Parts: sequence; structure tokens; C-alpha cells
Amino acid sequence: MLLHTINKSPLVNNALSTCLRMAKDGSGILFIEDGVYGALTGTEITAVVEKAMKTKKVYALEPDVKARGVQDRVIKGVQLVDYSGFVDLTTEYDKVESWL
Amino acid sequence: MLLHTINKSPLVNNALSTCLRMAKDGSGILFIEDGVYGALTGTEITAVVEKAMKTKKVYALEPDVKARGVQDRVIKGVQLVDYSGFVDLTTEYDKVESWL
Amino acid sequence: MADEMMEPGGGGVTKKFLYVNRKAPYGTIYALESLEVVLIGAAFEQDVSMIFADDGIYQLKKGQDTTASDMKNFSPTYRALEMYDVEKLYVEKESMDARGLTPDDLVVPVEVKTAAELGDLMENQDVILSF
Amino acid sequence: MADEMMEPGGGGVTKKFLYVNRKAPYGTIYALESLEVVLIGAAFEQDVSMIFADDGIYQLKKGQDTTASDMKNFSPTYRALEMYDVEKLYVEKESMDARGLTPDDLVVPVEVKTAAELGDLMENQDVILSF
Amino acid sequence: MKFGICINEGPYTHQASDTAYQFTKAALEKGHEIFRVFFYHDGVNNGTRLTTPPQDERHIVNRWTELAEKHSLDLVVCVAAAQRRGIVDADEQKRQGKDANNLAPGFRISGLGQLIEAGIQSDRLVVFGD
Amino acid sequence: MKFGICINEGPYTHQASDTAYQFTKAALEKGHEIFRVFFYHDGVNNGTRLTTPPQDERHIVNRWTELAEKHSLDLVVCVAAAQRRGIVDADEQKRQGKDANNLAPGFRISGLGQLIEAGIQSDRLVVFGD
Repeated sequence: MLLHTINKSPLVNNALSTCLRMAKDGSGILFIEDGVYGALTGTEITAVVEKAMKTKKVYALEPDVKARGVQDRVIKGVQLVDYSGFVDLTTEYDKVESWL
Repeated sequence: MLLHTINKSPLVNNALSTCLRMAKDGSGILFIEDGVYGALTGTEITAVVEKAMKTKKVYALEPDVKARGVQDRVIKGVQLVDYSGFVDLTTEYDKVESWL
Repeated sequence: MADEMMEPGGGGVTKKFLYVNRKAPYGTIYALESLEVVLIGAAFEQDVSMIFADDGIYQLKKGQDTTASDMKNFSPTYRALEMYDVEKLYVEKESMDARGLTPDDLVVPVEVKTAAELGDLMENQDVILSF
Repeated sequence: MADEMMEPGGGGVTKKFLYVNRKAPYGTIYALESLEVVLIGAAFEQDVSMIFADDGIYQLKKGQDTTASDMKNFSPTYRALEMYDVEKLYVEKESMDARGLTPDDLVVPVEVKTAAELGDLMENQDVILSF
Repeated sequence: MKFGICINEGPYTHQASDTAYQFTKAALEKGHEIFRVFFYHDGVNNGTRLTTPPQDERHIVNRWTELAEKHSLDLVVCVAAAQRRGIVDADEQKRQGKDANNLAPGFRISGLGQLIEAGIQSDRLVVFGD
Repeated sequence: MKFGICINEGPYTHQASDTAYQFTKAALEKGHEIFRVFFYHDGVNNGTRLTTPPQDERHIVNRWTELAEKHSLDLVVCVAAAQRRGIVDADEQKRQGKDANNLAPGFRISGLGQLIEAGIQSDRLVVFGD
């Protein structure tokens, strides 16, 4: 299965939305850089991400979450990974699609 | 009144949407660069722009419209300007806000 | 924060400067370099306002910690704005609501205004710099 | 289109390469420089597919004329892809509909596929380059 | 009228530099004054003389240099942004102990205050960016 | 595993270069092989030795040079993208008739085929961009 990375804030850009149209059940979605704003509770796209979590595994890059001061708002069930964990994910999934 | 410039495609980015929340009746909106995709008929945001045209004057930069091959799809009532007309608009309005 | 090579001062002219911040911090450099403009600009003793809207509001989020990503945490600098007499900081209500944020989440005191109010404010400026 | 400094060929290996194009032309350089990758890549005789989605579909719009903006019109180059054996061009149905576009609007023959079908196609690739 | 121009993106990468050039040229042709063109963020990359674009493409850097020469334009590259991105004139080369410089003719490196001054002195400040 | 890394954005301007660096470093620390790091689009701007970032900030270019030295990394700057943006080594300087060069130690300039080759030869190609 694919690992999809999202590096743009879904609050201002449609990359996540297109990704979710194409991503298959069982694939992984990793939020990095400004994309981590997509992994938070209480925003207008929280429900979209929570729905995606029912069929896909969702991750967020912890160094980027912490840099932005939103570590206390990550949606429950989103798995935080560090850079080492990011590398592991790219080996566990078959390949990586970066939604630039 | 302000001249607002929009240089991002409203089909993928929310700059136009935020601009329209803040722009006052009587202000001008000029689509340039990839923003010109916001001035076209038949897209999912056409209705939003047509509604804005009832209270604001809407322009599009013709060299950018032509570069993208969409000159036959510009919404009726959107005024096309060249670079010289762009300069004129910035003098006719009081100041320019670029929605980057 | 930056080298400065000219004498500050606007030759006696005072204009209303508005900085519009709509970009998230760290993902791109706009937020950091825009803040440098505001700090340098403060020496010119103009009438300065700042608007934070869309993801620009996240620039002010409390609790930023860039240790693990090895970037520069510039959020404390916003607290220095007051010393530079930059005190008119506005956040857009609609953007705050879309992100579930309240003024308590932010590192500096801000005034929450609706988009319509900010539109009025914009029309009342002389120079608008947007980043 | 670009200088090339190495011998082409993948050492006998053939992989499925997928290029995902989601950016509009001209506003940024991604579309133009991505096309250069595809053309150079063709010499390596890999199994190439291209997906156009979101504003990337506009790269293929007929009638582009950059005379007045003094940029380089690179849309004719897409018609040369066939000579390079790059023939699997897919456009996303949902993105086409959102823009009111049909295959007749485009400079090259394309196959329209739904997002779900393109998702299957993606899973079936070896290397994905997205721009 | 007196215009200030601010350019925030590099050449070729983003159309901002193209649009700003065409705008500036049109304003000059209409008899307006350009108080200053200020290059900020990646805009500083417009000021390198080391580019060699393909022969069938416009030469963005040279185009600025020629326009500046013809109309005595003040093309200012922000020093702080330039230091982060490696745009260097002879003075900066010496100051930073570098072994080369790359600033194109017609450009000068100066501080951010030059942008504020353009805002104060111009009738219109127009920003081109991403 | 064998990784290919592609970086499409310049240093400081976009976090892509930071993320790619941290990813590459972590992969090496875990014992993976980095087949090649390819710099494309504005990514070529990571390869200039003329940057002088503020002293309290990371030095992105030097960081790549040091990582390359420590692990014998192959850092390749795309020639076509570099020509558009003014990134030049001694060979290119001569070829294009320029009066200076700015490529940082540890980087080399080569063609786009090197990116395709990285795709073919690596188990995973990971793209960092905007």
C-alpha cells in the first residue's frame, strides 16, 4: 500500500481533499510540515480527517507538530512519529506519494 | 476603495474566499497569474464570483488569460485589462491589497 | 534582526501601515521574514496595524517548540512588538473559529474582529504589505 | 530540453514510473520543469504513466498563447510525448468536472478516469514523482 | 504617480517576477515614476548575474538590468534575505569573507528600511509574490 | 534499504529542505543507504556556498556538505534547473562564460537522468517539495 504525505495546510489548500479521493482503504496518510494542521481537533476539517481514519492509518510528524505548538490538540488515534519513525513508515509501506 | 489582486487559483487555494469575506462593496478584484482560473464560466466557483460581481467590479489580466488558453470562457461582465490597464487600475483605486 | 543600512525616519511623513499575515509559520519563511519587516519598520515611527487571518493566526500560537526540527523558534519575538509600539494586532474571527482557536491560545493580546470589520480597517490604510 | 550528462538506460531494469501533475502552468515553473523530467526519462525506456489532476489539467488546455506575457508556451511539447512512447495520459474525472472541461478541450488524447480508478493505478506503480 | 514595487519570488520559479516586470515597464511607458523596486524573500534571486536560461526563454535578470539602465531604476536587494540565499556583491563578499560574488549589474544590496521608505514615499506600493 | 531523495525547494524559503535533511540523516542513522540526493526546481539553491544565515539559525548548505562528507553522499544539482537560477560550478562557469562560480563543496552538477536513475536504482524515492 501507498504512504501519502501531506505537507500543506488543508485549511487553505485542497491537496488533502484530492488525496482522500484517490487514497485506497488501508493506505497511510502522514501529515508533515504545514500539513500537520490537518491532524488537529476543533478545526473545520477535523471531521473529514476523523472519517478518513476509519479506513486509513493517519500519522503526523511530531517535530512539526511541536514546532507549531499544537501537540495538545492532535486528534486521538493519530499516531505521532519522529524522523526515524518517518523513515520506518516509508519502508513499511510499498512506496511514497508526496501530495505537493 | 481598494483594488484586491488574486494570483492563486481559487480552485485549489482559499485566498479568494478570504478576500471576499473582507472586501467592501464597490472595491475592485483583479485576477492575475493562476488567479485567472477564478474568472471562468463552468467551474465549481463560477457562482461565487458571479455573486461577487453584483457588488464589486471584477477584472482579469488578459495576457494571463490568453497564456492559459481560457479567453473563450471568461465570465460575461469580467473586464479584461492588459498591463497598461493594470497600472491604470492601481491609480484609479486608492491602494492595492495583494492576496498572496 | 537584520542589518540596517539607512537612517530611519520617514522625512516627517506618517502613514498608516498595515501588515496582513496569512501564512503559517515554519512551512515557509514568509512569517519570519515578514516579522523582520515589521521590526525594522517600527524605527520609522509610522502608524502600524497587523492583521492575522487564515493560517497566519498560527504564527501566534502558544507553546511552539522547534527543538526537534532544528528550526528557529521566532514566536517569542511577537511579544517584543509592544516595545516597538506595535500594539494594534487584529485576528479575524472567522479564521479563529475555523481553527477552534481563542485569544487565550495566543502569545500576545489581540483584538478579535470580524471579516467585515477588518475590511473597513483595510480601506482606512495608506500602505498594505501582505505576506 | 535540458543538457544531459549521463548515458540513458536503467541497466536493464524496467520500472513503472508515474508522474502526477497537479499544478497549473505559468503561475509557477513546476509544470514546465516536470515535463523536462518526463522527456529525459523517456530515454530510459521505463513504463511511464502520467496523471493530470486538479489545476494540472490546465497544462493540457488548448489555445495557450503567451505572446503578451512573454513567457515560453510549452503546451505544444505535450503533443511530442507520443513520439517518446509516453502514451498513457490520464485525467481525473472529478477535477475535469470541477473545471467544466472535456477531453475536447485538451491538446492531446487523454483517458478520463475516476479518482478511485486513479487510486488503483497509483498503487500499481513502482516510482511516483509528483510535482 | 510614484510607484513602489516589491517582488517576493525568484525568477522562472514563480510568475511574480514576470508580472512585476511587465507592470513596471507599463507604468514607465505611461509616464509614471518608479521610486524603487525592492526584492525580498526569494525575490533576491532575481539579482544574480550567474543565470543562463535556455535560449528560447526570456532572460529575466538581464531584462531587469536593461530596464534599470534605460530608466535609472533603483533596484534594491534586501541584505538580510540575500544573506540567507547567497546573493552577494563585492562589499558583502568582503564583509562575509566569501570567495566570490554574484550580484547582477544595476542591482544594489541594502536594508529592509528601503522597503518601508518606498511605502512612505510612493503613492502606491504594489506587492508581487506567492 | 536504498533511498533516493528529491528536493524541490530552496533553503530557508520552504521547509522541504529541512525535512529532507532530517529524513536523510535519520535514514543513515538507521543503517539505510542513500543512493543519491537530487536537487531540482528551486532545490538547486541549496547548493550555493555564498549563504550567510543569521548566527542563531541552522546553516542549511553547510549541513548538507557535512553530511555528504561524513557519509559519502552523492548530492546532485540538476544542470538545467541550475542554469535558470544561477548555480554554477567551475566547469559550468567556463562553459557559460561566467566570471564566478558558487557551487558548495560536496555538491556536483549533472543532468536530469540522474533523478530517473535514482528512481530506477532505489527501493524508495521520496520527494520533498512545495
